Amino acid sequence: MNGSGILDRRGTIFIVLVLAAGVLVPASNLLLSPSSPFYVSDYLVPLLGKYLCYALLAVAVDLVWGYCGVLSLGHGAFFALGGYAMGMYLMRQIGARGVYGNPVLPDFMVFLNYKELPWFWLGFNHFPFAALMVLLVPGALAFLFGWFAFRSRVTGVYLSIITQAMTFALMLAFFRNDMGFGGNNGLTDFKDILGFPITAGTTRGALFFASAIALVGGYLICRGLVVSKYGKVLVAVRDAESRTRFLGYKVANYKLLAWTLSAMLAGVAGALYVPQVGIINPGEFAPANSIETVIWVAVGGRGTLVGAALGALVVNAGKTWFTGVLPEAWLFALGALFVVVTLFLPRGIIGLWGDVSERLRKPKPDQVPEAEAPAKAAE
Amino acid sequence: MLKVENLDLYYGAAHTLRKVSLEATKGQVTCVLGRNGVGKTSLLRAIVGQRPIAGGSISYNGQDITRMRTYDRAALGIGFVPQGREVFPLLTVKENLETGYARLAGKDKYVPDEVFELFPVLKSMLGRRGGDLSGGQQQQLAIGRALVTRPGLLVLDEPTEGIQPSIIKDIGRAISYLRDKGDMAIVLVEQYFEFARELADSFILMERGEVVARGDRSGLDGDDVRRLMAI
Amino acid sequence: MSLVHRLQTAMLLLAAVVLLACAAPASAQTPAAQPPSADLAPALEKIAADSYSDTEAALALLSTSTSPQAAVIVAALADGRLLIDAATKSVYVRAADGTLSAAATGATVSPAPAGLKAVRLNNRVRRAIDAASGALSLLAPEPARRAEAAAAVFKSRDAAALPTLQAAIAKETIPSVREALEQARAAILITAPGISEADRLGAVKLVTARGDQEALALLSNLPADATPAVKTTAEQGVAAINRSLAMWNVAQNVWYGLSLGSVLLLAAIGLAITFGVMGVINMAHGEMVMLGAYTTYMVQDVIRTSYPGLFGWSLAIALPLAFLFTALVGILIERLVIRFLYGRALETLLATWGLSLMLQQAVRTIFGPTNKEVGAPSWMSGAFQVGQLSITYNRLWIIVFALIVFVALLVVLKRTSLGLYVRAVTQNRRMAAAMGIRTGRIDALTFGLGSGIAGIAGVALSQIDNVSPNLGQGYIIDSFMVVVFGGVGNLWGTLVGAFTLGIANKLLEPFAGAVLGKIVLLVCIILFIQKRPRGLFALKGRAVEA
Amino acid sequence: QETIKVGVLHSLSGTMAISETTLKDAVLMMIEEQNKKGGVLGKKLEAVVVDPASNWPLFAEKARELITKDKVSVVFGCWTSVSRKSVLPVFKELNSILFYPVQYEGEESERNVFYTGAAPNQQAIPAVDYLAKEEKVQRWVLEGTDYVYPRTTNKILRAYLIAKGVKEEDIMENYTPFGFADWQTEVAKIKQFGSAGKKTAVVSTINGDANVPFYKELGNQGIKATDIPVVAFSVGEEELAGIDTKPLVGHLAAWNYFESIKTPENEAFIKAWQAFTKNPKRVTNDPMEATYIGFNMWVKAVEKAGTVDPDKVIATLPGTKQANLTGGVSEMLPNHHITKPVFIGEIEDNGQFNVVWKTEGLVPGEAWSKFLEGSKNLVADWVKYNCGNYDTTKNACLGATK
Amino acid sequence: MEPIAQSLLYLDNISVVFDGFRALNKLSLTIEEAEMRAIIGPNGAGKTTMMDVITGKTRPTAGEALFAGVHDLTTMDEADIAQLGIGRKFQTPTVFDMHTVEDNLLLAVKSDRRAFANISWRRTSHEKARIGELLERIRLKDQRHRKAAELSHGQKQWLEIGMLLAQEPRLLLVDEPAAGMTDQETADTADLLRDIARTRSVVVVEHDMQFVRDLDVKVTVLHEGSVLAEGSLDQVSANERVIEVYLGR
Ligand SMILES: Nc1ncnc2c1ncn2[C@@H]1O[C@H](COP(=O)(O)OP(=O)(O)OP(=O)(O)O)[C@@H](O)[C@H]1O
Ligand SMILES: Nc1ncnc2c1ncn2[C@@H]1O[C@H](COP(=O)(O)OP(=O)(O)OP(=O)(O)O)[C@@H](O)[C@H]1O
Ligand SMILES: [Mg+2]
Ligand SMILES: [Mg+2]
Repeated sequence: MNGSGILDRRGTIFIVLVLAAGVLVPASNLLLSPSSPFYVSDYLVPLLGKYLCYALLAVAVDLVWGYCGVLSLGHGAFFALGGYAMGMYLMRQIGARGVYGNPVLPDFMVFLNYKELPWFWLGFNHFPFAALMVLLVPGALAFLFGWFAFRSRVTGVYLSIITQAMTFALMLAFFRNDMGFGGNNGLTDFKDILGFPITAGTTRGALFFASAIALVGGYLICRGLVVSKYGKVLVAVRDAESRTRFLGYKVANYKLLAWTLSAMLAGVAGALYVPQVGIINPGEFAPANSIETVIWVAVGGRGTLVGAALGALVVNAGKTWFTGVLPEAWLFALGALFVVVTLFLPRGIIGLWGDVSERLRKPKPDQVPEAEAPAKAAE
Repeated sequence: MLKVENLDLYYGAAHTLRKVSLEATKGQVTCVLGRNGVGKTSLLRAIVGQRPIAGGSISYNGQDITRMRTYDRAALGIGFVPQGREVFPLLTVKENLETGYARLAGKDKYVPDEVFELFPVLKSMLGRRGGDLSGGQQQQLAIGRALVTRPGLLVLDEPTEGIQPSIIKDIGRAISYLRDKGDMAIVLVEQYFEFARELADSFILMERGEVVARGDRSGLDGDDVRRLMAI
Repeated sequence: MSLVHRLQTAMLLLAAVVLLACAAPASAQTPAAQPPSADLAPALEKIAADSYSDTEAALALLSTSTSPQAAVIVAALADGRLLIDAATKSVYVRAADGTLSAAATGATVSPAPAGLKAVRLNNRVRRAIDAASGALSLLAPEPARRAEAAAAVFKSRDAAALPTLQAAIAKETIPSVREALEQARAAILITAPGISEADRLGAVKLVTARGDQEALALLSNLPADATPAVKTTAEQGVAAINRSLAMWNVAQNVWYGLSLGSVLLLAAIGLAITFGVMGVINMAHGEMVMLGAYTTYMVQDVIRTSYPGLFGWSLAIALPLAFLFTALVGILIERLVIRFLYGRALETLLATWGLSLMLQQAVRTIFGPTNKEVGAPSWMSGAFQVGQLSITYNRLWIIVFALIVFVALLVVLKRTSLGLYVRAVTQNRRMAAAMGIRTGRIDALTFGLGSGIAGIAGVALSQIDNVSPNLGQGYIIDSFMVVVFGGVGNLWGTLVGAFTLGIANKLLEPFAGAVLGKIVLLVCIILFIQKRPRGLFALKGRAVEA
Repeated sequence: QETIKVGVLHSLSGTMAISETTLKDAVLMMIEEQNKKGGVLGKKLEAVVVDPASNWPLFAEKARELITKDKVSVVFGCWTSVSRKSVLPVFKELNSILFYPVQYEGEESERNVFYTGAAPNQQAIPAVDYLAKEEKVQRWVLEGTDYVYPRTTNKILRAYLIAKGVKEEDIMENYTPFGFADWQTEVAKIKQFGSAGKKTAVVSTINGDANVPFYKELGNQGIKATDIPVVAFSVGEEELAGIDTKPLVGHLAAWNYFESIKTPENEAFIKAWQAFTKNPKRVTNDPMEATYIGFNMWVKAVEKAGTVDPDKVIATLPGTKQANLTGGVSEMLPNHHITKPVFIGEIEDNGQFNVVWKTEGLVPGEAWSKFLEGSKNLVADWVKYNCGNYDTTKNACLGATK
Repeated sequence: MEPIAQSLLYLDNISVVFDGFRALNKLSLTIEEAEMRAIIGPNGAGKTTMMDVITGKTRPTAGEALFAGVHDLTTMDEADIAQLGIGRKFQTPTVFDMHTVEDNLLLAVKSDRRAFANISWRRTSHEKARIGELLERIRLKDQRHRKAAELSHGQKQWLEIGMLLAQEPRLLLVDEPAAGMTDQETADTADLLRDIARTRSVVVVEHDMQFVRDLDVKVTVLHEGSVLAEGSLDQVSANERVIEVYLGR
């Protein structure tokens, strides 16, 4: 079978688990009494929702990195742009309930003496428009960026570093107070979404459910792509880009499609993330965030989609937990986790599954073949 | 000199070499023959230490080198010309040759004249990067590089691949010259049968990871060999 | 104030200064009592009140005082050695050796009364002190002090100092000091009211020749009574100065760029080895830099507490130690982690990121999260002028240092067998081993070398940046940018890349501002990579594509 | 035994750890001391420390964790404005109490937050007054990091200066990014601006790490305090501990507390702090004092209300008085800000500040600036109006604030 | 111009210079429809470089390269050239290591190369049959599910030949197909190529004279970047210069 169907066993289990969580978590939060052992607290719902968004982001990164060999150190930018699009919608929803009571201008604009809404804020009071922008803004940026970069055959670390430069530049830009996006403080203090109060349990539950659906949807889209022949070409591009060209494939187009799609998924993840954590600010553009995303993928298992999602979950849950129980030493724990995973789980956490199930099927000699390919300089 | 006994080698679960034994002596050329994919390259890589083995032993000059690291084996004098050339692409031709100095004492750190006699093209391209050379030039470089180390055992994996006929003849002459000097043992994998037949003092013939025939030069003309080399 | 009166004061002042010039050094030596000078009394009274405006007023009085104690008092005030007894309202001077004397007479007082406190200073008072001591030392015997005094007067433009200045100019033999004195006079002539047109014109010319910002300030703030002729000459002067300053400005920005470039180079050059040559995406590189900086801190700490005399040498001592220490850490990291990851370049990113988190936290745990003070030895502080170019010593040294490191590294990599083996190992580890190269040792040495160089970069960066656990984070992105921009695996690329980015940044900054400038630069890098997808010094040919 | 939990929400890693870790330790010290005195309401206090890691969304998450999972009664935390903004909705939603101990840009008053750091009128404006009066400054460089606190503060200052008759061309506003390290050009620009013949000063709202290289560059380019003084609002003893201050003598800072102020309370506090951190050189600073005041106010309010119930404590807090460390008595105002003295200190060569000026009495913190167009009509009064942004012209509480 | 339009490949005066070194020197060559041509020449003569020029990997410094009389190969990118119907086997076998043998062939099989078309792709029975056939031909049937990385050198050679066939190009450029093969396999490869050349054009580079003899086609000898001799193998083997620089004595 070698995984050519859209749904292999691993994928099915993954989807079932995510969907089950999507239903059960909000349900137990809303329906059960807090004393019940199965009660999911108000604190956990948005937290888990956040993880789901991260997982979607990781899946998006894995599509381009794991399958297409494009190591993006700038996916945080697409995530953040999607987040900003959503944040702008949520800001507009505040209406006259801001501290200055201005019906049109968000608070930060009032105290920066804006007289009217900047043009790029227009339309964001309509949800459909905002939702469209969630897809279009990261998509368009990615398309533009990819169009140039892939056509110029920028590859390897060069591509990685310019993606980093991109997100870094955006970060600096969004930090600027004059950009009209709230500067360092970003957008926050949201009131409601689609007319529902954002802090209500039901809204939280709905957002959680939406995140689960988005994750499953994103997974299915990516999975559909990678098992198709298109996906095989992507892998070919990853391993021997120029050889693929000699077979007549327009490599740039293949990359561009995956790249743009991935950026849009990242945008969706960002858009769902914002209402659940309640803030979007330029820190999301920080290169370190993008690097971390890549690390989730690596921890989970690059090139496996499910692994990427799993990695995002594990690392972030670890972070939440460590920062709570080991506030002074959690970086040791997290750092050690990364080192240990690299050294002992070369194929990530998901590789563990593969190893175990393989070992159960056929015992193999204790010989471990050493790294095969001669290392090429940094690429 | 070199003694390989009952070698077993796996790729993952695939049992690729089964109890392969081989001997090479000073002043002789030992040929390893066999069709594509029977395990010739795997055998050579095990000898130079690039592949871990699961069973069997390798000794060199009476010393057990089964568990020795690649570079220590090289330091003992095992020179290797791999299949696929593996020149250092970004080093110049000169630098490629100089990597052979690693095991040499200070006074020996020069490129022996025979290298340039054998492959004059290398001399004219000393400053060019290895990766820029043509395929055949790279192959010549790979052989020359191995000779720089003044090996006591020279392990050659299809050295004539991609080389123009005249130079193949030269290489043949060179190998017999080296053999006749008497201070070097040579293990040669070769598909080009004529070439092998002319040089081989002894041979082993492999089939699916096993040695199915062995003998001296005269054995090469046997029908068995011809049949087994056929498709 | 009538002219006569002014002349009188001037004469008095002149006399006082001449007297002072002879007496001041003597009185510092011998605390022999002087008869209390009548004109000191009001000044001391004001000082005893210990309010800033009173002290300032007192200084004005002191600068015209005829008493030789005036200079002593001013000097003591400047150093915080002027003490008052709040109860009795009396003022004392504490000499450098600790002996106490009455300010008014210079008579030694012992035992010291209890409850003395130093006269408080603020910037306004400090400025008044500068002006007063400037006026008082225009005729000092040491040329350097005279020059300083002239500069102080140039700044204060204190018309009262004019007569003394005239006297000083008449006496002056050293041309450079004379020029300074004349410029000081010119400054007064331009700003003081009621100066003749001819004098002013001469002054304007003199000041124009000076050609710097201060000259510009002087010329563009003529007093109301300046005649049209003076005004036009000044305007021409302003235009001329502006023209030349514009050129100097470009030069200055290029210099800043060079200096920023050298910092980038230092930060990146270790990475050019671990990443550029070895192919390890070394996210812990910044932490190596940080460790180097902390080594400097440790060295200085030991020196400060145990061998204060060696402070001037602290950086020289720190350099080898930082190199060794970080190289050792690098070797450890390589042996324990990185060596299992060759051939899996991308995973080195993950592991080194983890290591960088751990190193940061380790330093935070050991040294605390706050900045550590790393001082600058005297040869690293201050600035000098080349024309209108102001060059700071620390930046100059850093540039020199960066270039030395670069050349040394180039020699190691190009001229030693280590360099050859390193490149062989990274291009094909398996084959390198088959050639007899001890790959493990080479890897460890190379990573150690890269880390060690990062460490000595840390020594240099400790001079201009925070020494805190976050130090490395600030440089890691820029370092990667430089290495990649220059072309991975090419040391010259790193050099040219660092200086190009540095200079471009500094040329952009004045127009676009620091934030926009940086954004523009990043966008330029992105566009540039489109043009040259393998960096500035791209390797070409089959060798690369294969 | 049952305890009262106190949340500590300060970054212990990342860029802000450099400043915030101290405050975490300060809270821990005060809790320890309070427990020695028998705790609060007969119960011991228990600190719950988490690390939001200088990551703003993580602040919100951790705040939620503290309140819902750990059930803390009060939280001491945040440093940057954005971290406060990020946790605000959480405190509102879950109705808990945050004490915020850092000077900030104002323009805010929330029911659940108590601001014990300085509002702009308690730091920026007095500093400018001092420079104008004492140093006769006529030309102003407003140099800041590009984010909301400097932007807003400078907006207020600009309006204030212009109202005082300073000309537009005598004000230069300039912003640099976070963590800016190469100050050569900026400092040269300041030097140039300052050589126009009028007395010039720099009002620095440069944030965090960027200060050290800034001051180092000032020293290198030979800008002395007597030429162009710099007054900073975020450089305190802690920051100076990382710099060689000899070249900086005379530069200024405006704070509501300096370690060098000699009062018995302060001496005791410093002693306790150095004993607690087992470091005889450890310095104290203004946000620590703000934490100290806030902590003690909370203790008093809880004792008075007899419960930790947030509503009751919030209602009790306004009017609570607490002796500060500089000899006065600060009071929590109905706008949830406190009264504070303002000091101007000059940097000394030992890394401490010499107080050169102070306000007559205590200055009440103003949530809304009179110098900003949008907020000049706003007042915050949680006692009278139960509103943080009451529009005195419309006589209405704006927006949705409860 | 008449003959130009007719010949499938037309190279005229092609020069390639690498920092001063002339790898190709005014090389001219035409290949007709359904012609097979063997190219021999010393190492470094420029044979591979010539193929690089034809497939768009290397841009000539000067000269003209036309395909089917109309397509200017010097301005097109690799993918477009491949889509015109020029297929290539590299000197060192290059296959997709992480793909199975079967998928390697699948990627090569003639089909719509556009990205979107391949998303909604279903394996057709035609493709299946074709791949089966090819696997048979290159004798890798047993290895079909193995990763290409695990193949031996010779097996990779065969796989790459298979991929070339799968593309069904109009012009096949085959760089040293027999290297690393046994004599039997070499002969077999010759058969295969002769077979193909009945309908398509083939350019073969090889140093194995026996193989070239088996092909029995016109031979072009390159030397130092230009044509040294042309004719049947026997003719060129008799050429003194050819013996001197290439065949040896
Ligand atoms: N890295 C590897 N992983 C798994 N299997 C491998 C690997 N390398 C080789 N093999 C398999 O091992 C067997 C022997 O390969 P080897 O390269 O030794 O053959 P060979 O005799 O040298 O063939 P050739 O003549 O084609 O070079 C082959 O079947 C090959 O598929
Ligand atoms: N990028 C380059 N820089 C310098 N020289 C190059 C470069 N590429 C190729 N060459 C040189 O061009 C010449 C032609 O190489 P080419 O690979 O075309 O030879 P070939 O005829 O295919 O030889 P072989 O039979 O050995 O494969 C060689 O001498 C080679 O060294
Ligand atoms: Mg082989
Ligand atoms: Mg070739």
